[in-house]
Amino acid sequence: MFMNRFQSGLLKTTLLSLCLSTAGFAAQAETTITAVMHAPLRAVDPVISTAYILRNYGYMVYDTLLARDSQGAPQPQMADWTVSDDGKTYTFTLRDGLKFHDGAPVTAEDAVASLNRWSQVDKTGQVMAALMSEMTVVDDKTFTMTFPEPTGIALIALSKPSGVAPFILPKAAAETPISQPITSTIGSGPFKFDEAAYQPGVSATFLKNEDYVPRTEPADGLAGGKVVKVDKVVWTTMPDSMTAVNAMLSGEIDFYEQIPHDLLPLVEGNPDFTTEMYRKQGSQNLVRLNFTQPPFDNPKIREAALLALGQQSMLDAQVGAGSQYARTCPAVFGCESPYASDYAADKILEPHPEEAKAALAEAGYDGAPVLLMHATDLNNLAPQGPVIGQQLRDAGFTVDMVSMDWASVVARRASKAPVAEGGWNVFSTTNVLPDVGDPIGFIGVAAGGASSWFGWPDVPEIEELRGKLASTSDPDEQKRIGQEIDKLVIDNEVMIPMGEFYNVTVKSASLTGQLDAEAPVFWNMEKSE
Amino acid sequence: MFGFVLKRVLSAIPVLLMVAVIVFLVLRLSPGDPAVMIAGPNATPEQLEDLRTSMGLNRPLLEQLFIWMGNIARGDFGVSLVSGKPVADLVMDRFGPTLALSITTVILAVAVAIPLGVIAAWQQGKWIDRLVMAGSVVGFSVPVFIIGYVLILIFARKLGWFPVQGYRPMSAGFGEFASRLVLPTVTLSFPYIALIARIVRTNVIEVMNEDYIRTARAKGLAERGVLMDHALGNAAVPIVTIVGVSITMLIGGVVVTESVFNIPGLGRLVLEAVLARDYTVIQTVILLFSTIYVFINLSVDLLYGLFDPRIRY
Amino acid sequence: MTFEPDSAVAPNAPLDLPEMEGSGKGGAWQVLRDVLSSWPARISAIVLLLIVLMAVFAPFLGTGNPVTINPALRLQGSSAEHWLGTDSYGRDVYSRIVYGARISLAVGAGTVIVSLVLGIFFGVLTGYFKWADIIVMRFMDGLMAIPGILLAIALVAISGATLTTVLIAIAVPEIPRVARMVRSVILGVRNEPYVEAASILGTGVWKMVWRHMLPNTVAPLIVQGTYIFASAIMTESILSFLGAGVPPETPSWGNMMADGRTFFLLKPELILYPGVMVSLTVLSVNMLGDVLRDRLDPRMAKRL
Amino acid sequence: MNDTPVVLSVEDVTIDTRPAGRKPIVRNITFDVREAETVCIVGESGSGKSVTSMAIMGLLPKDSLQVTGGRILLDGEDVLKVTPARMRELRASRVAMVFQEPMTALNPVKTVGDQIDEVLRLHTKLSAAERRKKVLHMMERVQLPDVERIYRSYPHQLSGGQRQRIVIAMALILRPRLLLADEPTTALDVTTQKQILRLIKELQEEEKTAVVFVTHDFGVVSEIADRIVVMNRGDLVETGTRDEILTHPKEDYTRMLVSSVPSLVPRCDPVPKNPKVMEVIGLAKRYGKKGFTSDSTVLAAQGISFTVRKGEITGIIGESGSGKSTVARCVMRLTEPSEGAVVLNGQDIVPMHNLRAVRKQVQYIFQDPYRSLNPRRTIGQSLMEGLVNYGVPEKEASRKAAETLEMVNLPAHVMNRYPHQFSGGQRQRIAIARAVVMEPSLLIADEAVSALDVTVQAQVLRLLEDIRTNTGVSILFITHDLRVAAQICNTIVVMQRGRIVEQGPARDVLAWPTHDYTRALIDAAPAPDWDFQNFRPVERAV
Repeated sequence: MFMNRFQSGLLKTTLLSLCLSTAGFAAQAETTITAVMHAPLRAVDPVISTAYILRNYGYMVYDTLLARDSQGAPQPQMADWTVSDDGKTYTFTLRDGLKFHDGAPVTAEDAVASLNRWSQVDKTGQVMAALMSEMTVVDDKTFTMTFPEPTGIALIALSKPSGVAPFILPKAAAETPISQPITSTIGSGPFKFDEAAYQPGVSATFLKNEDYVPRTEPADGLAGGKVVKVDKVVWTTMPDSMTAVNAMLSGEIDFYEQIPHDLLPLVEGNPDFTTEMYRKQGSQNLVRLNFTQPPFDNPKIREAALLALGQQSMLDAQVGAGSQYARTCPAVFGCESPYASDYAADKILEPHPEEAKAALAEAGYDGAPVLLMHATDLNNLAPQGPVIGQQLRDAGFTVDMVSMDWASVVARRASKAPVAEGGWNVFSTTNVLPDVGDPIGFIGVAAGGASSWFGWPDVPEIEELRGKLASTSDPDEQKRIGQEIDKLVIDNEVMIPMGEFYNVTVKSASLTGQLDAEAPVFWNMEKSE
Repeated sequence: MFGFVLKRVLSAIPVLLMVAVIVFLVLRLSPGDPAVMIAGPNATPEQLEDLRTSMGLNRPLLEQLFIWMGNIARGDFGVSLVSGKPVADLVMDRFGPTLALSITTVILAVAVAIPLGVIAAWQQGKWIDRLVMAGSVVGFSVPVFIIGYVLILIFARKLGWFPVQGYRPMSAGFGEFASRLVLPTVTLSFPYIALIARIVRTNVIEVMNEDYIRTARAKGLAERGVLMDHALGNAAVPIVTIVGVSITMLIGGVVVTESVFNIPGLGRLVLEAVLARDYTVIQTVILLFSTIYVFINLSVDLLYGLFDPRIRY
Repeated sequence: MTFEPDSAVAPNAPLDLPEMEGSGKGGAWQVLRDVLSSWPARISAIVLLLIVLMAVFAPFLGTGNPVTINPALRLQGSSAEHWLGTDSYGRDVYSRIVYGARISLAVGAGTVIVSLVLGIFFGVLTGYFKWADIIVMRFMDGLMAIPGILLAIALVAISGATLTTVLIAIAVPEIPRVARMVRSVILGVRNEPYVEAASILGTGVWKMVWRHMLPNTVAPLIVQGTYIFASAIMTESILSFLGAGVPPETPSWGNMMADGRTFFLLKPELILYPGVMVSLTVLSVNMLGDVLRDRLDPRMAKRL
Repeated sequence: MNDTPVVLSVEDVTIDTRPAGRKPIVRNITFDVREAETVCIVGESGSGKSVTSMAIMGLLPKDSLQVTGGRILLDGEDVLKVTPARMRELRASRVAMVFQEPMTALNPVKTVGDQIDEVLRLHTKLSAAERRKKVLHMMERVQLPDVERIYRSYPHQLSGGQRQRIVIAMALILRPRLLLADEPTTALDVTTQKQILRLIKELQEEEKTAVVFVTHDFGVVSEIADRIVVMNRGDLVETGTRDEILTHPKEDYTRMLVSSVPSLVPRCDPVPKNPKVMEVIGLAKRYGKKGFTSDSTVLAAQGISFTVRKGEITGIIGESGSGKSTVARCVMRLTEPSEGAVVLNGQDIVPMHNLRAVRKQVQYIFQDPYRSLNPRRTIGQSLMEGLVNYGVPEKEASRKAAETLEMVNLPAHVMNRYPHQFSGGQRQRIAIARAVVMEPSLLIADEAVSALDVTVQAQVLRLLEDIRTNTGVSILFITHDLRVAAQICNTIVVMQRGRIVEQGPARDVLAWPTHDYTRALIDAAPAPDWDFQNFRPVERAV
């Protein structure tokens, strides 16, 4: 029994190594991109997880019905659409030549099943499902979505680029309950997943899908033709960023998705490498207060926290002082989004310890310690705790900063209990800008009390406005509502924006053609010898 | 002999049972659960609850413990809570690199340390002895990862003799395999060379005071013969012991070395599993290490019999 | 072969008592003097003393607050204000090094105390009482079979990264080793004639353990204590490296190295300064331990 | 005066510690050894006799001892001046050595055949087959049985006597001119000792080997010596032929040394029919337990019955493995008896749970005075411990301890000292004081004088007798040495392989032994016919 396992393991290793060695020998004939991604791939369900590495995986293996171009406008990808004149019925038609990796054609049934599963998980999807009256398969290539009211949600949702994107799975896989991760890796995307070479947590290999028929339009953002120009993409992870940079410098890898900003001087100015920043892949820092526990159940004390915090220190600690890879931004939905607003900019951007102290005094803050959760094991989050802690302390808060790994933060933030019983007061995290820029999908602004994201703010006006926004299709009206939400979020301190920063991708100079998109995608990329 | 082995194997069962219980409790009492790690940062509470139920994490602790132990008794190590892959496969995938690294490290450490220790013992009090001893103290006073960084800097980056990182199995060609193992092996073996060399020295010196060494000298045997023929043979038991201890201690260094050199071994697997609260993986790997520990101790005991005819089982 | 100069001069006539240097109580002083008679030990003792003084008088050594961050001034070189520059949070490296001595010494000493106290307790229990031996030693065996560093990582993950947790996490794997050592000494000494003599004289259990058995563990425990001390400091740095160490804010040398590793190529001194401190401390303690071992118990190595 | 060639000539040799101590540890020793002659170097511990023999072999530890003066001529060649290589050549081929401890003198991880063979490998060019033949032949000459099997055996598989024969075979296989034997029989039982001595003598006569025999035991000396060299604390006291030294020692020290040697002549009469202090009835001790696979029990003692009366000194005599110590420990319940009764002052102590009352009545004196005192406690603390345990106030205990110390001829002010500041004899006195201060009715002395030099041994024996006379305590005296028993015991119990073979008044048992084993023991005792105290042969009472 044990022996069998062992042998199968050996066999697997042998197979893997054969693949790798052929890769080594056949370098001329075959082009391989070796990429160090920001996180290891350990699971293969791109729908139930909001982990960004799974989104990236999804773009390799799966395809989406619609996609956004570099301007953010929804474009057809797998499907084209028509809208009925009353604006209530959307008809989607799958284009020709779509095939899953196992050879089966992609049908409307697959699409509907996939969208159903997705809309159970994704916030935007949930809103869409709530507004929708029905989704019907018309024939193999066609399905319709019907809404009681005219709305633009269908196109926004189906082209959602990040968070959980609505990838199209085969029907069988799509019917898996969301409580159960799928293990199938059959998609219809431009790359095939090499199951044999997959080592969870270590490496994942994607082979060019020779049967993929790209759209004819040129690639633009996530839209347009997904033309694969290499034979193979290997994702690996390196637990130690020094190792990754060393490996980059000695030519062992081609692509480093997120180099720590502090290590940039090692590659900048070196003609063998290019560094690139993709604004759409930027992130927003946010601080979240727990509305259900003292002291932040008191609005005045929440305001003191808002006053205490400022953005520049945090960004300095994350990417280095005066770095071009970060900027302060008072907008809840990000400064690149259509909803960008500079409401209360000064209050948000700069720390105001004196005013915060005054607010605290006014609120009668008793000096009870505020429990700040500090995640230590993620590069982007590690600097946040100390900065927030110090700013709060400077403003007269008593801060009890508890350092833990991200898993513990995630577990503890779910607790609504008082601090003494395992609860919390403050935590911080980051979200990518595409997610942040979507008032419907952005979890940071949901304010439905107990049902909203950890911290559980309860501001009914915000929920009302978000509902209204979802059923609006007029861009100007959308913008107005969005800015209204921004104001309410800040006034109630639903979340506190802490600035935007941009990860930098380092590539070997032979690698060209990466698209400016919301996610790092590998089609259109070329590797010269 | 057979009876002895049987007895020792049987006596390992309660030890491993104890390990299983300790590890299980330590893990399950820790905050965080794999459901949140699977569902990602923005999952809803309901979704998490469903996931937990489907993974069996909502059952009473004791029930989970018994289910797990029952499965293990049947040879079923379960599936990884995060990747959904069978744990046995994951572990086997990662076993090769760790095994390779451990074996080369032990070989290098023993091959370097024993001559060093013997020379130091022979030249006791002379400069070479002092040098070896001082070196050995320095050997355990520098953290492994610093040694690793320095070696990478010199031998991979500046001289370009070896790759910076990674692992290739033997089947990818010996050169591929060996070139990537050199630096990690040297890094990891540092403290063990230091440790083993000093134990060899101490024991050889101690043996050199024994009456039978005097007898050997009285026969007219030269010092080199005394050292190699008589002293080393008698110091073998403690040397074997310390080599055994070194192997069982190796894992701490392995975790670090695998991180520094990006070797996809068990150390990294377990570290990642801890961060992701992938209970089944952590439990299995620790149980595996404990089994190896027990097995190594048993082998060491059996080796005693090989080196010392007085020990019979 | 050993020649006892003692026996060469020991007289047998009843009243011809040899004058021995030092009184019996001077035993400890004698050991200290012997140990300090060697140069490496002397230097090690001085280095350790300096580190201890540094820890004790940290606030008076021109240090600032070691946890105050100032991201605008990160990664500065040495200056009049920041003697050793600043780290990636703009904290003063010199102050962190100096305060770091407190943490490292606390980790070392704390681990030694915890593991020795519990180790002695279990060792005596299992060495003296057969019933306890069977139960407790099984538990100890189990604990020993778990790789210490993994246990430590898991323990830190349980209770969160605090100094106490880390200390316990480092100490727990040491307990079985100490317990085994104490147990073996107690078992060995049980049949010593003087222990039997005491039992014949009606000495009770605890008096017996305290007076006649435990003193025999002192020498090996001192030696083992130095090893535990040194390895605790090392383990702390490794745990920090693996992200399971004391809270990142805390100025510990391990943390500083773990933080500094990103800058290994750019600003190697960030890892070098704390690295040198750790190595110096561990080196000194190991060196003292070695000399002590040679002085107290040449056979110690066998029981390691 | 003698024309046989001189093999070894030690001339004015001085050996000093390195770095030099206050006084060299061997000073200006001179003596000769001729072909086929046996010279015994006699002295107490610390006399420098072993160091002298090591110097002859060139085996002094280089970093701690060195010869600072004189010459050591071996067949005219000064071994102090030869090169190390030449010295190695001489060893085993010209001068060989037999050591005291056969248990440790052989390498435990090599077969004994291989270890003898090594000598031939080093010094001859014989082929493997020739060497083997020669080794087997030599093994036969040292009267080993079943030589083929023993050739393949490891040292731990052989008895002490067999190992010593191996060492002798190793020493003599190259027919060296000189054999140095450093206390070669001290660790052996008397019967084995006798055989080994005879063997050395025989081989010596065949090969005309010169023998230097280092020993502390005048009994052995009187058996084998042609000439005797007496050493004391590094000085040569006197040399002379055996008869000169034994009958007319010139120096006081020699006189004292010789007269301290106990002889087999029993000195004590049975005590009158005093009340019984202790009666042992049918005592048995079984070691080990029955396991699943094998029955590994060993019967260490069985059917032991004897009586100790008030004021009586009862000796239990036997060789190693006879079970005599087991009996002593069972009587104290330091070891739990398996069967039988031990009636102490009318009470059977075997079934008792609380031993406190018993322990006060019986006290024990251990063999090794270096290990029976806690090195970390002062003499006073050790002496008072028992009293304080039994509720005597500190002051009172201290006073009693001081008194008892004076009783064993130690000044009361040594109470504050630690054991390491005393010599072996002094420590044994302290151990005796610690037992006596408890005012027991029975003292058990387990080989209490075996580790002591003869002169000290005599003093301690006298002390024990005095204590018996003054306090009326009974003593159970365990020893392997018939001669010591003869000095002090009223009654003797002889044990062999766990059983009593003979018991009775000392005079009767020693003079008219009825059991073969007792007779064998008496025969094997060195110099049974010499009355050392009186410097003359024993007058046999008929």
